[in-house]
Amino acid sequence: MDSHQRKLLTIIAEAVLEHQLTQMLDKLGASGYTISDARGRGSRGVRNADWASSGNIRIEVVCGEALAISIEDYLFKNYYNNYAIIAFLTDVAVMRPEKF
Amino acid sequence: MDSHQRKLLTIIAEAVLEHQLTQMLDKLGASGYTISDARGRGSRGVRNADWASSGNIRIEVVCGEALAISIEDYLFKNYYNNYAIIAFLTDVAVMRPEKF
Amino acid sequence: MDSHQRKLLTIIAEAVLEHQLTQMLDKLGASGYTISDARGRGSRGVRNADWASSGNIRIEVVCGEALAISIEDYLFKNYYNNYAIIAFLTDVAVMRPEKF
Amino acid sequence: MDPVILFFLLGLIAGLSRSELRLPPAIYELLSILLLLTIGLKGGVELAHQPLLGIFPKLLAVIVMGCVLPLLAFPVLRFFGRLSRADSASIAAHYGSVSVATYAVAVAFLNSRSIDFEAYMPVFLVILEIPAILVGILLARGISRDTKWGELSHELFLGKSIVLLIGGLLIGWMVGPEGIEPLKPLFFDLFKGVLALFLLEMGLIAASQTRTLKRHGAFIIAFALLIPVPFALIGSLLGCALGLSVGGITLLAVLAGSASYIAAPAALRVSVPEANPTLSLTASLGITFPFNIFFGIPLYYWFALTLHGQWS
Amino acid sequence: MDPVILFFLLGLIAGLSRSELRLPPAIYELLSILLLLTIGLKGGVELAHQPLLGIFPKLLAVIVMGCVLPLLAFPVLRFFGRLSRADSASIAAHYGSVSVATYAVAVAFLNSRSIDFEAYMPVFLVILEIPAILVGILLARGISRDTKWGELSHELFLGKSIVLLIGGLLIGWMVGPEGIEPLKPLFFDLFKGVLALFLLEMGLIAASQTRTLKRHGAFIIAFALLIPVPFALIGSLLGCALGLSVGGITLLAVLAGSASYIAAPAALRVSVPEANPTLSLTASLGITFPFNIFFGIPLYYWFALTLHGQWS
Amino acid sequence: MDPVILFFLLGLIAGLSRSELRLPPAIYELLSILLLLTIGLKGGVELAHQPLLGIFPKLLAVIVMGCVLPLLAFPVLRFFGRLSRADSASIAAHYGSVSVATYAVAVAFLNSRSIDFEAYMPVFLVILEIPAILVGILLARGISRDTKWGELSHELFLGKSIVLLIGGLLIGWMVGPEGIEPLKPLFFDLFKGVLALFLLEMGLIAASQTRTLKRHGAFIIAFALLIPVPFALIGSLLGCALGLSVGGITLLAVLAGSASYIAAPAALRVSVPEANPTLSLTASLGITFPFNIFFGIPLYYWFALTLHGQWS
Ligand SMILES: Nc1ncnc2c1ncn2[C@@H]1O[C@H](COP(=O)(O)O)[C@@H](O)[C@H]1O
Ligand SMILES: Nc1ncnc2c1ncn2[C@@H]1O[C@H](COP(=O)(O)O)[C@@H](O)[C@H]1O
Ligand SMILES: Nc1ncnc2c1ncn2[C@@H]1O[C@H](COP(=O)(O)O)[C@@H](O)[C@H]1O
Ligand code: NA
Ligand code: NA
Ligand code: NA
Repeated sequence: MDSHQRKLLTIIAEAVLEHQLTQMLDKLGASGYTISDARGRGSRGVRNADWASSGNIRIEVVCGEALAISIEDYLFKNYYNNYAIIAFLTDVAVMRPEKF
Repeated sequence: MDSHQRKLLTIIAEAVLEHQLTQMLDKLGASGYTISDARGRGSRGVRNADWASSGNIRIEVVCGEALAISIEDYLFKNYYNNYAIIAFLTDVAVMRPEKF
Repeated sequence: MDSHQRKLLTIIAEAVLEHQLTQMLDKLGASGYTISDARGRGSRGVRNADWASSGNIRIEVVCGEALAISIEDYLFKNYYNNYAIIAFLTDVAVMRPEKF
Repeated sequence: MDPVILFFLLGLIAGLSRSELRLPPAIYELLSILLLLTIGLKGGVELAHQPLLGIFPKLLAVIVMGCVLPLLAFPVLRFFGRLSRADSASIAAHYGSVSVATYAVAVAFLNSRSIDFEAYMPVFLVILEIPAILVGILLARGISRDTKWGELSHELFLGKSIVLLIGGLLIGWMVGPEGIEPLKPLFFDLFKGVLALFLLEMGLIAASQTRTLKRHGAFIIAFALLIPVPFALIGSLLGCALGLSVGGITLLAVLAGSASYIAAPAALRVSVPEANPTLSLTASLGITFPFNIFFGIPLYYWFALTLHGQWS
Repeated sequence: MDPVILFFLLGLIAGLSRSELRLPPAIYELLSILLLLTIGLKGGVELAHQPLLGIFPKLLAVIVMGCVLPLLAFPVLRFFGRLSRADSASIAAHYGSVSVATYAVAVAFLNSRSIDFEAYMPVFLVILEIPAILVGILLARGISRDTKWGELSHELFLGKSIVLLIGGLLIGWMVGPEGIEPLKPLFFDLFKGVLALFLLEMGLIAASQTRTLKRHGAFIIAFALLIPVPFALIGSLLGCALGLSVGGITLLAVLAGSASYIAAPAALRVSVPEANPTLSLTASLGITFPFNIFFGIPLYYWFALTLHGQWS
Repeated sequence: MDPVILFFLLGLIAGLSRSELRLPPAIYELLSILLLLTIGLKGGVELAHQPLLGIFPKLLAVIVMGCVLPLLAFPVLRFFGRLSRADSASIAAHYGSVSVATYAVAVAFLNSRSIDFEAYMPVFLVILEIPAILVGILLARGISRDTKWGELSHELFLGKSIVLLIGGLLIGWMVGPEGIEPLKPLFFDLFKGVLALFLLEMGLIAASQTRTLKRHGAFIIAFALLIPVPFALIGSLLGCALGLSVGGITLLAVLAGSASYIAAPAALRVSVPEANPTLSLTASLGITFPFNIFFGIPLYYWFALTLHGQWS
């Protein structure tokens, strides 16, 4: 079966942003997203998930390159300055290109 | 040290499939897999993990390309029509090729 | 906006190693890391997270290639023989290269 | 109103106004494990007093009811609702099976009015979970070879709720009233509090279910509101025929009129995957469950009072 | 010493010596839900006895206090501490708002001395959570159009603690003393035990907060140790002026002298993101909370005794 | 049979028949934290009545036993079982150390027979956790410089079970019988219920351990079934020599005859990583634990009765 190139955008952000970020993804037109709970360390210190709001979430979005870039831009403009958040982009292959 | 190319297949599926999917991986000959809990949104709506069976799982398999494709085929034939499930493939490099 | 190549090193290891591994990452100079809980199967059997220490953790580190390799070497020398642990490397693109 | 129902209302309102209140899934699990064990243990202790032989014919009658209910629901869904065969069968299975949470609220309702009921009602609860699911699967697929009966019966008989109910029943029955004493503080004294917290979470879940309601149209809402009453009437008539007390009739009506949201969804997801799971869950959790705990239980109690009066 | 405080100490020591002891986040959630509901329910049941009209003027006075406290803290932080406007406003909001855990420890303190307090104290607790946060946001941004008031009021009025406190109050008030009986074993009898476990976890969290202390320098430590006392004094004076009992004065002092670590951080993270969240959390959780439960509460009780004696 | 053991059986059967029943890990944590604190608190309250000086020589004797037991087990494993040095040392450490869950079941066993035991038994429990682990590590590596003694002692003395047991002991001892009153509903009244749920989960875990049994062959099964009895005999002889009561002798026998599955696995994983962790865990959790709670405890009680009768 054929496989098609897409991008996987992974966002790691403080848990308090979950609602805002999923709303943003809906608005920008992502076909879906997957979230899991995480903890970590970065430039803003240790986030050890001792209680819910002190943890991180990990959001994955499979999408086209254009959308991935506009999500990253949105994050850059609205979140990178003030929140514990990172994002990175990977190449992925999917079987059902119409889904993403 | 040398590094070797393998594929990372990531499957995101409704949690109720965990047992079936791991059995399938065992049968198809995967050398291992890693599972974590997740939630998300897709074409089949929001799956918010409010209670166990309403959530998703995220399965990762590091394997050769052939196995990756046969797993994807299996998913396509058996699950894509009726279940909330997606899968995507990434290139990864590993140090111990004999393990995967 | 420009994007820059980095490596994403993913480590899956038994949960009991969390403290040791994060200390190692701090020492080797990683700018951060993200951890989530996982379970799985590999050559050392099923690790089903029935209770905390029987599970796995999944550590992600975004970093330059050199650091990624020295972490892998460290793991190889200190952990691969005696612990349930795997690692793999992916290419990723990031927007803020100075962070990683 | 019973305080436990107010907790459901609190959860419902919080959920509908999109409050950030959430119970962690692990807590939901703990609460449901406690409820299932409590129901089982209580029943088992009561059964310890009693000759068991007499209940077998009753069990048979109850199983027959469990098979008949989905057969009644199916044509309604298929022909009036114009739903697909799979969806009709799946919803029929949900409504033929039972809801443990509704049962628990009904028990609390009876307790607070000091109304006794037969010790073997939890056995009915266990027994009624399964037949409707089997009938639903048969309705969806006929006696097809495709169905993995092995997996299915594993799912059905070894599901969480069956194991805990039967386990509780057996333990209660084996240790009897004195043996259970040291377990009472956790399982019996906390029962209502645990039920209150559980209903708080159920309210939150029900609220999130109602969000998908509009997608499914008016028929499913009407079905979920209207079918419980005739089903409960069937249950109370059977209860009467079996010579149950007012409390027993009420509970059998509740079992008949309630819809499963644990055992049935899990089993049907595996056996009839082409059925849309949100359809049946929205109906059962988002409409029928609230309807039953607010209006159904008092109504079915009134059925029981009336019918019991008639007969005796 | 009260055993619940020893549990806090145990957590603190375990945390400081980097023990691997940890309570799962789901358990922390369960315990805080139980505490909030218990406080609400208890208050509601008490209120059921009473005419409600009389408390409105008092509520108003308390709201005014909630607005004034952050206005007092802000200049101290801005000019003595030389903190940025956003950080000063954020910390001021935390200290104007209240800590439910400190309140719960104070209630346990009064209970163990059999000192009564006014039934409407939990209403004060609810009421005091919000105004200081609003004032803090205004201090940070002025009446800017940027602030998403919709989102903010959602965050404030539908946050977990408000919903559970108000929900508990209403349920308790509706069902009254008899209705609450079956819920007592879970919500009332276990109260101190639940508080003990909760404080164990709070000790662990406080210990982890102290690790970031050195980064923030001496001023923030001094502020977190010194500001509770004058604030509590303001609270006890107001309590006196409102004619509260010794127990009531103590609790109002505790509310004034305690700093929020749930509602305020969440609201300010969304509305004043440029404020450093660890700064206010370290102060409130790492210093003020321990200070209050070890030294503050007995001191504020002594304030209450002395002031109450003066006036009457 | 004691109902708590029936809960273990329920978990075991559910696990062996691959039921989907599972307790969330967070609940397992909560239950074990409650058990550890309860055991500590109860012991502490009892100790508050007593002169402490007398128990030091006894503690010394018990520590010596904790060092001797792994030295007895090691040669058996190494020469009869032909296991590697690391594996032999690791298993020896597990069996020299103690199982808190087995101890808790034994306490329930004695309680339900109204048999008293010495207040300082929980101190023995704490004390016995550690020496065998140290001896095991020495057996594996000699006094090598490789061993990170700092990390190891951190792991040992600041592990969850030690911290909670000692913390509970100290708190109980400081607040005494009256101070503990308000904590009783959670920690004491719920004890048996909490233990029942905990054992349900232990049954599920033990069942999952038995799945890896066949891989390890007959020797390890025989070892896990046979070693507890002589070890328990040593424990009861020591108990007798120390002049303990029947209850105390039983508990010391249980401590000697039980195998650690929390502290030892964690410490050995870090210090002797080349030992296969599933080997010792399967033996200790999958075989010795069930053996002890079904057969061991009554047997050791009989040892105690007999020996105590002889001596006095
Ligand atoms: N180099 C990195 N690799 C992986 N995750 C990171 C890295 N840097 C930061 N993170 C994650 O992103 C979160 C926010 O990062 P920061 O904004 O740098 O504090 C951290 O809590 C980590 O979970
Ligand atoms: N574009 C996407 N990116 C990331 N995850 C997705 C995406 N689409 C779907 N998913 C995940 O896959 C699950 C099933 O998707 P679906 O079958 O489209 O409902 C969803 O619940 C999401 O967790
Ligand atoms: N091929 C694989 N793909 C994905 N995860 C794996 C794979 N092999 C092992 N793992 C994960 O790594 C852990 C340790 O592997 P092992 O050391 O092979 O037992 C397992 O418990 C799995 O979670
Ligand atoms: Na029904
Ligand atoms: Na305050
Ligand atoms: Na032992």
